[in-house]
Amino acid sequence: MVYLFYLFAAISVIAALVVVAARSPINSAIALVVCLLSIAGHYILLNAQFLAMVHVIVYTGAILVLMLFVIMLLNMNEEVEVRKPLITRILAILTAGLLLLVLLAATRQGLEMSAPESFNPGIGLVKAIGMALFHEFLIPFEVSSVLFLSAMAGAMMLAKKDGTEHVNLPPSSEPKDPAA
Amino acid sequence: MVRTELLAILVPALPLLGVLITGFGRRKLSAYAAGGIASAMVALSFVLSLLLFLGHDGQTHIVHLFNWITVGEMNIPFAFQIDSLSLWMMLVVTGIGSLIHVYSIGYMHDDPRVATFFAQLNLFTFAMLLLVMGANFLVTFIGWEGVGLCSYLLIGFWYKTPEFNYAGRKAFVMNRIGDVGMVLAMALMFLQFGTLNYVGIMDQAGSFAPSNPLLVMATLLLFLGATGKSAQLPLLTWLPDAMAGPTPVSALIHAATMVTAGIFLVVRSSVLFELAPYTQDIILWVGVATALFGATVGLFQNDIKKVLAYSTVSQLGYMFAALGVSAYSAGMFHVTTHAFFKALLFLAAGSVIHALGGEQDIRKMGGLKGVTKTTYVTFLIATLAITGIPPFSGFFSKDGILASTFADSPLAYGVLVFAAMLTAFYMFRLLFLTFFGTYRGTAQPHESPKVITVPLVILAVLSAIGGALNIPHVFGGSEWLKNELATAVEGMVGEHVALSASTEYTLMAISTLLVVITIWYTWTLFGKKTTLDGEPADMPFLKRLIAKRWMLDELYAFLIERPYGWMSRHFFSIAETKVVVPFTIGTGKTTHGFAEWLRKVQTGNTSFYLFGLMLGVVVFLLITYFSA
Amino acid sequence: MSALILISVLAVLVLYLGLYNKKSWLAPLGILGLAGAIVLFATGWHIPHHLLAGMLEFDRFSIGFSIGMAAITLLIFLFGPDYYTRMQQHVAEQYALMLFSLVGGFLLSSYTNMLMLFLGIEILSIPLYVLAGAKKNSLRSTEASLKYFLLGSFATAFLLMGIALLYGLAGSFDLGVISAHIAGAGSSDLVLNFALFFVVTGLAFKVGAVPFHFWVPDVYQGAPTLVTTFMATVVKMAAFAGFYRFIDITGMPDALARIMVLLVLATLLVGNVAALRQTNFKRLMAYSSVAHSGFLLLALLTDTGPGSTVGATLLYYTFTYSLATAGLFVLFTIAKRANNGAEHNGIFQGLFAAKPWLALCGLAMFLSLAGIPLTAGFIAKYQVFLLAIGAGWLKVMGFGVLMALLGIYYYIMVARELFVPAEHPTTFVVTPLNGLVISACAIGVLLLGLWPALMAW
Amino acid sequence: MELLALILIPFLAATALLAFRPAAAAARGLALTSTLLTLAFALWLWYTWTGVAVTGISHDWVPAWGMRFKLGYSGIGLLMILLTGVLFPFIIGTGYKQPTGDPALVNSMLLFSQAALFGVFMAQNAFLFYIFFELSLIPIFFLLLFWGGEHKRAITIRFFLYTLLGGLALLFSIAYVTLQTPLPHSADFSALAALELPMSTQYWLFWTMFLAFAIKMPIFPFHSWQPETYVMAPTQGTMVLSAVMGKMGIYGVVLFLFTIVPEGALHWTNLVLVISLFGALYAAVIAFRQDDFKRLVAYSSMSHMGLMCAALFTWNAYGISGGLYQTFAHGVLMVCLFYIVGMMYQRVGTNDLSAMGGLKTRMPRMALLFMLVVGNAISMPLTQSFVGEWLMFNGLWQLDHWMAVAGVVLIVLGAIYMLYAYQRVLLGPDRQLEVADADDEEHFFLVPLIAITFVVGVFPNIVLHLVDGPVQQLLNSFTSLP
Amino acid sequence: MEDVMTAIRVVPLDHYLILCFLLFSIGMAGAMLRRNILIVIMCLELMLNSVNLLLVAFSAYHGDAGGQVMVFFIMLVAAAEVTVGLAILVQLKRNTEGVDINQLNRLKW
Repeated sequence: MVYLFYLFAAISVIAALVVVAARSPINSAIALVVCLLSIAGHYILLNAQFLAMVHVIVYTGAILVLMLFVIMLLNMNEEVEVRKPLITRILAILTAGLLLLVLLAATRQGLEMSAPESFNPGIGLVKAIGMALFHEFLIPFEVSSVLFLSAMAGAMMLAKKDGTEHVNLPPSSEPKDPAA
Repeated sequence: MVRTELLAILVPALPLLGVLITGFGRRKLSAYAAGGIASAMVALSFVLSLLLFLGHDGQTHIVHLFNWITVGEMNIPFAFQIDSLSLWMMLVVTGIGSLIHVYSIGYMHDDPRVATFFAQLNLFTFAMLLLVMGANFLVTFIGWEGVGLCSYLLIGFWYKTPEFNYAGRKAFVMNRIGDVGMVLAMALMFLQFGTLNYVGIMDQAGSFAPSNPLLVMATLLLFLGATGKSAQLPLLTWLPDAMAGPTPVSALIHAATMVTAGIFLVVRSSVLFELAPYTQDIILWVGVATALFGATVGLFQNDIKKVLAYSTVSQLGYMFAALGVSAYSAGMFHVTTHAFFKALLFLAAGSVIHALGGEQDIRKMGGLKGVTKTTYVTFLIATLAITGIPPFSGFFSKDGILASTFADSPLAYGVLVFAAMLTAFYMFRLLFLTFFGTYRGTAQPHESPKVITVPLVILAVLSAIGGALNIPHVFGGSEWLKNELATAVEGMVGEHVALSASTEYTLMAISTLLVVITIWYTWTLFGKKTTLDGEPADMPFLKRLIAKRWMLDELYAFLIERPYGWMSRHFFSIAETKVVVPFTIGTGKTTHGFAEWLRKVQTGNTSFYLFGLMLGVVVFLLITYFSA
Repeated sequence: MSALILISVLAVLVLYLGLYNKKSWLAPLGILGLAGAIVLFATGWHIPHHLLAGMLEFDRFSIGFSIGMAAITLLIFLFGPDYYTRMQQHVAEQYALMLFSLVGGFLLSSYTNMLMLFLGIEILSIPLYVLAGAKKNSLRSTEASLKYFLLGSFATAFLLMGIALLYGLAGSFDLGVISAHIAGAGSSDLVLNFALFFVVTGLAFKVGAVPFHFWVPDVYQGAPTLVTTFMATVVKMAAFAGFYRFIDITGMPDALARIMVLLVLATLLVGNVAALRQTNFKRLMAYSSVAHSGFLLLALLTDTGPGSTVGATLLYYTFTYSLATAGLFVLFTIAKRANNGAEHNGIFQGLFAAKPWLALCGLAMFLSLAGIPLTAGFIAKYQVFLLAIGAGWLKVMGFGVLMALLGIYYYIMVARELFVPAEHPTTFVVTPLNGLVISACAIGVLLLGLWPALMAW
Repeated sequence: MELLALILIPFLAATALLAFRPAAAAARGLALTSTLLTLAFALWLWYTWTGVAVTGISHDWVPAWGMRFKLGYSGIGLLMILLTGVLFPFIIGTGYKQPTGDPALVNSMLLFSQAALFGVFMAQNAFLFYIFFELSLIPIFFLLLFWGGEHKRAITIRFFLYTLLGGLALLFSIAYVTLQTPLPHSADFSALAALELPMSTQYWLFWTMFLAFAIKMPIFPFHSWQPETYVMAPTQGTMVLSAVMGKMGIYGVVLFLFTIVPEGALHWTNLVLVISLFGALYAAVIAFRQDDFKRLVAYSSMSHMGLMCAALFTWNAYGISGGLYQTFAHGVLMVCLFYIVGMMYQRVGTNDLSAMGGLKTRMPRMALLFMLVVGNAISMPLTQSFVGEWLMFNGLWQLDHWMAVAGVVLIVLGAIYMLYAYQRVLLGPDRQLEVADADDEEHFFLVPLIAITFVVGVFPNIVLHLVDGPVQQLLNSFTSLP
Repeated sequence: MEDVMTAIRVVPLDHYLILCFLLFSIGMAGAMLRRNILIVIMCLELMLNSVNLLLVAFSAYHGDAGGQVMVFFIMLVAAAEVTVGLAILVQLKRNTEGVDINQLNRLKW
């Protein structure tokens, strides 16, 4: 079973790299699907079956479909993105690399956490999650409805076509700085 | 006592009243009214002084008016000290002063600002009276500064001429330099004695050992003040320039009264000076050097008033030489006689100038003795007095000084006698060139009116017989003035000339003889000349140097004036506008530059923002990591 | 809690009204609801609520902040009808989104669980992303919205990473447990320090601390002025309330303090210096917001545990800052309309001649922002001074003083414009309601400055 | 109640002016009336002075931070109150002949600053002091910004920032020392004076406090705002700045440094003395060759302030009393001098001295007035300045002979530049400039001021007795220092 | 569920940490590297998912359901965010005919 972890890990990292590197948005999206699916695999490995299910449904089922939908809608499947200048890319990779390095260096110190002796295999099940959600985490659950409402209302408001003219102000409508 | 107090207050108050009347009424009063009021005030003052003097009992009276400055331990009263010294000076000031006031009525009546002139003259009298009457250094200092200001105002009375203004400022600033010493001396004495009252200080001074460094310092600083006011080396160049003022001013301020303030101050503090022999030596030699300096420069001056000015410098040097050898009475005596004959000289010179319509150059005079008889006679008497021909007043006073000096330092005596010969030379040169020979000018000479000549006559009388005030013992006199002053001047106690009568006679004979020979020599040079040769172009170096007044003015200009002006300009143009202000502005500009840069960092590029955000995270993580 | 529900329901109600195009009812309803919420909060003042499995806690701090935020929102709603006169569509949505966002603010001021912190921040932010782009036909608005969205999401990712690590270490999301864990852990626990730092990053982004401030000027400028006002005031208050709640439990370990000091210094420096050369008023206010964040962070820095007055200081500072900022933005809108939409600082010219009272109100608010005595801004800064000096951060404070000086400079430069005669005739149209809002803000700022005890608890 | 009245009268008058913007005559009348009222109150306080410090009002403000609305005055404060009370009617009066701008607004600004200045001099709480200290700046800021001369914006801002820098440093110090007081904290001066701060703290605290006052006075090298500001400012602004606001620095030194950080002050005495005396000499030298009349007076003011500051640090009764006394003298002098500068500017149209000269023929009355003022400026005895300078020299001498020499040299330099300026303005050949002589209104303005200088010069004790007690008290507290 | 226990026992927690950090960093790099806003959003999702994975791992190791609930909420929020983000993107596309991040350059300085 342990190899499964490394397999999934490899798949997710490679897929993530492809997301970043792919030149076409479609390819990126597909790589992201792969990556997310492999993460779902990790969830199963970690005995979070319910979460794995939700993950697949929400991400691959909803979010990614939405993204693909947008890609289609905006008609940019053919579009090939212009790369950024080399120096920018190097700097970006350097920064991310440094972040990784320093994080890894911190973990080398080790978390004071060993595998539990007794393991409750039930925590990942629907029942356990449900109990937690509706007892301990009831308030957040209810409050998240506000979040959804606002996201919904907002998205509707933005996405709806008003039919008004698009007025683009010139880049700099303010007068010159007299002090400059 | 009440009478003394009232009189003592009235004496300075009357001239002050005169200031107010003539000052406020300067538009409405006629020239004669203003002059009359001013003269009356001073004359009244003189009468009151005389009353005080006659009623004086030889004691020291303090007339306390009110507490002036009270801070902490310091209590400086506004008080007058009435003793024989101040009384004597009051008599001299108001006496000579009233004569000169009267004289000015005639001399200045044409000037449009005559009332202002009298107001300032009265103000001067007031200040001079405060100076001599003050019961402590600070009250004296009021007068001290006051006469300086009046001197400034009166020198620059004809303000339209820039040179006159310059002369006024020069006088004031040089006096101020002396005042630095005066102020510091006062601060020192206050710290040491806890009071500035003359009485208090003189009482306490006795407890100090002679040559105590503090006393030496105090006396030196006081003497610095005196050099400024009395035009001693090195602070003397202002006095000749001060002749820019109207002639009565020269007579009153720059000959008879103000310039003797330094001598008065030293005599006033004689106790201190007695305890500081080191200072006394300095005073002696400064006096001797000044006497010689004044006399040499006087030789080649062609401005009638300038000659007299240098003569004043020289005579003041004599007085200081006397003080330097503790001959206070001789000094004071010379102050008095000098006041008589020098005032007379100036007034007579003024009369001549008046007669010639403003001409001051002696090369353009000559042969006036026939035209201006009174002036000529009085001038002659004064000249005889100043050269020390017996029995004129100058002989007695100068002889006292010479004798005292000889007892102390024969070398100084020698120099002073030499200076006396020079004095005789330039004074008679002046006399001969002015009144003898033939007239070389263009104006129409005429004798001055009575209002001018009467004071001349009075002064001439005084100059002639003034010596009677202090006839020395060798002539059977009683040294009246000395005895009178001795009640007030404690330092005078130790003053006696340790010379035998024969030595004194010999000394008198020598100096008189030398002076007479010099006069004869001068007669041969100038007496019979009808025309005046031009100055030879190739004067020897020394002569040229002397004619240029030893280059002292040039030296000051080179050493002080020009560097100061340069400093003033460049402190501003370099230190101020190139360093201090730019530093402030620069800080602002740098900040603005930085602000501009920060503004541009906000590129609007979201990727860059992301990059910045993440770079921040990484940097902070690294810091956390490495500092753990 | 009831106020929370009230505002949520109110938002839904407003949305619902929007369906019926009852535009004129929206603001009154919102104001009524907000007033109700304030009353509800106020009645719960003395009763400490420890609510619902340790998710929220309504103590004095949170109630104070909640009332403050509701009050500022109320002021903004008062300004709303005038601001939205010309807009026909989506007005209800915007009111509702603001209310939703306010709910997030309430949560941030009262959370006791990291999950609620996360939800609070999201509820606060997501409506804002939309609101920033509410001027749908303006590219600037959209750009602001997108920038805010992108940067904000990344900041959230960092926040989440921090929460996850904390969870990994402490085994719980509860602040109490985490606090106990931090207290027990050594200061050299790198992962813990990283975790704390990640959370701080997420929060620092919201308050606009340097170097997480890049969004601030752009979004403030691009967003509709009303939204900018909301962002600069309510959102800032909420973010600092949340920040405080988190910092308060950490006990400020050295590693965190080190980071916080750097944040403070950088924020003070950039906020104040960059503002010097701003000519666009909204950007200027954005940098001013950053600069004030620097002072507020300095106050946070001194929070080393219970008994400190940091919470009260934060409330006073943010509330008075919000008052002044809100008033100035209203004034700005008036001036902007009078100048055909220009946004530079010069648009205030001629205000004193035309509307002296408003100009003086504006002056009071500028002076308050600058921290001149007798205004609330001064008292606020002084409190921060006292805190920082009391905690021994003398040098940091010294730097703060210098930066405060720069702050005074740029506020005064704009305040000056109020009194400069206009170059060309401008007509300032002021509705009574706007005048009321501005006056209320100015008077509030002065009143609180003269009598700071009004807000002591 | 008188204390509150002193603040409220000008404040209300200013508010009324701002609110109703009356016409010129009414505005001036109102302003003048209110300043005369405050003068009456100030004189009343002076008349009833018994030598005991007075606390008028004490009201809690924010107890937690030691803030307290506490007004009162000691003799030193009363001196300053008197100065403010006496000078402001004249400063307002300047506006009649030399109007600055819209009288309602200008006078309103001036009155606001007067109210704040009274507050500064009456505050008995450090925090309150600071508040008034800063508030006094705001109206002046607007005065300069809107009615200043060339480059007004840049110079005003520089001035403003510079002074604020000092102010904030002061605030910082106040916050620090307040926190050092025992609980409950108190920022009352009495509580702060009772503090015994450790030496190491006093060392730096001295400078953070001194910075504020050094800039305000100003003394070298914190003066770079001053000459340009004075030149640029309208006459009334310059008067307020130089005659009254600069004195806040002197007052603050005594109030803060000598009571709160005496050991720190003692430790830095020599340095302060050296920089202030150097600055005094430096300014005096610069003043000599200035072509700009106003700038010349500005530098002369700086020179005087340097001497005053040095005198304060002599640690003896003469220096401190002299310095405080001189604040009064200098205040009066500055109003006179700047008024004369303004008169000349009005007539000749420039401050350039080289454009003047020979005017005495045209304006003899003016010449007399100016000469009387010059007499005061060069500290002639029997004018006010002399007493102060004499005391200051005395104080300096008691401390160090060379410092005294440096100080006394100032009277020479002062004579040099003032007389030179007098000559350049008035003396010399008539240049046929068509100028009017000083008229009755100008006499009405200058004569009382000149009279004050003489009256107080002859009877200095009427001012000195105010400061005598407090200075002795200060000195007693010094003697207990290690 | 033996396999799960095995996985937890055999795979050290550190490995999960490393994996998550790796994914997080890749996501971050991608966000900076790419100009297509859609892909930037994808990278964001990547980062969020790495956090999710970390939480699940911690949850398993702690034997606490809280972590999984948190993940649940994160998913909800991510969904909401993406919804809004895409809506804004659509708006942008309407205004500028593109989704290049460099087009966002009106607001600066």
